[in-house]
Amino acid sequence: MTERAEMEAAIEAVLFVSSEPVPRERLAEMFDEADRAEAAAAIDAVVRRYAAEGGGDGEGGEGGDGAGGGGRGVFVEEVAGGVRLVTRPEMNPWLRRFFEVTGSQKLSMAAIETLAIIAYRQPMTAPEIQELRSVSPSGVIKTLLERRMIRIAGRKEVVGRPFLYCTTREFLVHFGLKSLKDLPPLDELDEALEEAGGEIG
Amino acid sequence: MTERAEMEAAIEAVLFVSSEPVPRERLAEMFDEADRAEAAAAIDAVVRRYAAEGGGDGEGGEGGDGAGGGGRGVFVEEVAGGVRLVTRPEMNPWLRRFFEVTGSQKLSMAAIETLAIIAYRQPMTAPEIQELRSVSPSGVIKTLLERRMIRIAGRKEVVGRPFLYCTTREFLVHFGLKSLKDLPPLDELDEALEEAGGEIG
Amino acid sequence: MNTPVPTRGLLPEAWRVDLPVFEGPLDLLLQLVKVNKVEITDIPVATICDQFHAYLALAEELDLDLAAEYIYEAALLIHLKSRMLLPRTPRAPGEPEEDPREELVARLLEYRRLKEAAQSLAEIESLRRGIWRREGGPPEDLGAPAEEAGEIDLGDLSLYDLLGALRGVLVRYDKAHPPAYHLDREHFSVRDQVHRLLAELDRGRPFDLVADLRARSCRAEVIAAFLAVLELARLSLVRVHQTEAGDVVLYRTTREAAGEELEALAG
Repeated sequence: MTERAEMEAAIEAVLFVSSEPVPRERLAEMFDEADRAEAAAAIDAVVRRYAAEGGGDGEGGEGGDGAGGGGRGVFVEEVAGGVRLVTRPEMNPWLRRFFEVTGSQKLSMAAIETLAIIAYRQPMTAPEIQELRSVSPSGVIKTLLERRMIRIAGRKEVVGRPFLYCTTREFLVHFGLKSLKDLPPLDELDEALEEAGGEIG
Repeated sequence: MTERAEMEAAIEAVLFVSSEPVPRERLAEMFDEADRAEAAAAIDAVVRRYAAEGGGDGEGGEGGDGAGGGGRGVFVEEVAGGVRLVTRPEMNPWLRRFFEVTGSQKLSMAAIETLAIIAYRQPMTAPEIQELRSVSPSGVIKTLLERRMIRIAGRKEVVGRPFLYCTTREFLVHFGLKSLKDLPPLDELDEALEEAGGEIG
Repeated sequence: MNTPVPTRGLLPEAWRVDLPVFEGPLDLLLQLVKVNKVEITDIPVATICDQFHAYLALAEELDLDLAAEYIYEAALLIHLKSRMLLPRTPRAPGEPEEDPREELVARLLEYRRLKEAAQSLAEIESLRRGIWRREGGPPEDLGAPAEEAGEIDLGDLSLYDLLGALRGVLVRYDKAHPPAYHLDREHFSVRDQVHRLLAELDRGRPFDLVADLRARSCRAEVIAAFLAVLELARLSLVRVHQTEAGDVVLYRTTREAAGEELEALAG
């Protein structure tokens, strides 16, 4: 039987040291069978702890231990079937200034178009993608394979037996999606986009 | 002029990202001259934020509104070189447990190369693999056997009668292949990715 | 049929100053639909076709390297334009007559949907580019697996990784074991080269050795051919002569090759 506070501490520590998203079940498995329900609640508590916005709104009774009030630079994001601790996107300018980093490589529009086609219609072959975009995707597919956004998922049983491509877990992480179901629906894009933006902020 | 909450968030983000201790002055230097005194106070606030002890005051809210009070798994450590965010030593048993339970699914480059050699040249013996990689493959062969990517398929009738290794059904399933014949030849992918890049003139 | 020479005057004012670059012919078509303020479902084919060609002409003038797909699409448009002029045959009594634009419309609508999806992904990406992870991996002294460069989670391992790994092994192996030419003899035997050279020489034309060696497909074949020349000279079947210009010329001697001499050559 583990104390609730101890549970939360353990969960926070694990999230802190893990660089990959950790599935909630794996976090819960650290604790005894009997504690699993409590563990789930503890995970939620840690997620909410980091979700507290800067400016100390709401968390009124909290001033005492110095935990609330101050702005948060990190948050727990739900992505690719797990949770992970990362910096809030708004911190980017500060981090770049501190670590003296310039520009990270962004996917080209051609790459994102091809990626979108694969994401929504997977598995897809290169000829099928070419059909949709009217542009040969071969160079772009190579980039996407190298960036680990897509993977080869077998061959299609048609003439030429072309490779089939699917998106990867890295794709989900890159775009902050919990799963493929989380992709913005093709028809309600504007709505979904607002949601995705809100989730990050 | 930077808001105090923003300062604390930036400091937290930098401490989170950095694996090395950060001198307090370097943290303060992120901000304008005029803000330095405030920055020093902000650093202290972040340190205090993480100093909140686990078993402490917050326990009361068991309903789990998660707004702090829960145990902390990380803290800001003052070391010679400055301050850094690390897991609390008491968390070590939990971390050990977590990594024990989950194990690693990571394959080293050596393991991936060995798997590639076996896949394309099977059946292969350890000495033959060593000839190609000039490194003894015994450790990675064990890993690949444990991961059920390869299996022992008999012995080769040469001096020492070494084991012969082949890939498994799981290997095919993992890579979405119907049979080994579906493995792409070394240059097929290059061709698939480079052809059809037709340009004018 | 007569296609009018497209002029840049057909293009929107802004494009004449700063020609935009598109993701492909469909992207260009979508933009033309947009600037002309027409419906995708009711495209004025002649206008759009002329503007498409005007864009291509201007792009060529500006040395923009447009992919062949643009040319293909341009041809499709001309074909469509001509079909629009033909009388249409009704599909069946009572049904609406066929619109030759149907296929183009379907492609454009589909592409527009995916383009919108891509744009939303791009926006998500630019929001998320500001997210940083913690440096350094999990602590190894706590039983966390050691992190090393290039390692990949088994779940994420793909055929592409496997191929890359195999290529890496082979490149390193080749570097450590520079190919000795005897390995290549399987493909390019000295004997074959002797026969080839004799056949060439028997045509009676002056034979430029350097040019011939340059025409070989790879180094292994060059080596085999060169060894063949040495063998032929040793057997006095050819004479090697260097001209004043520096060319190396082979001449056939009058000696006839004995079968066994050639058979004895390295296979």
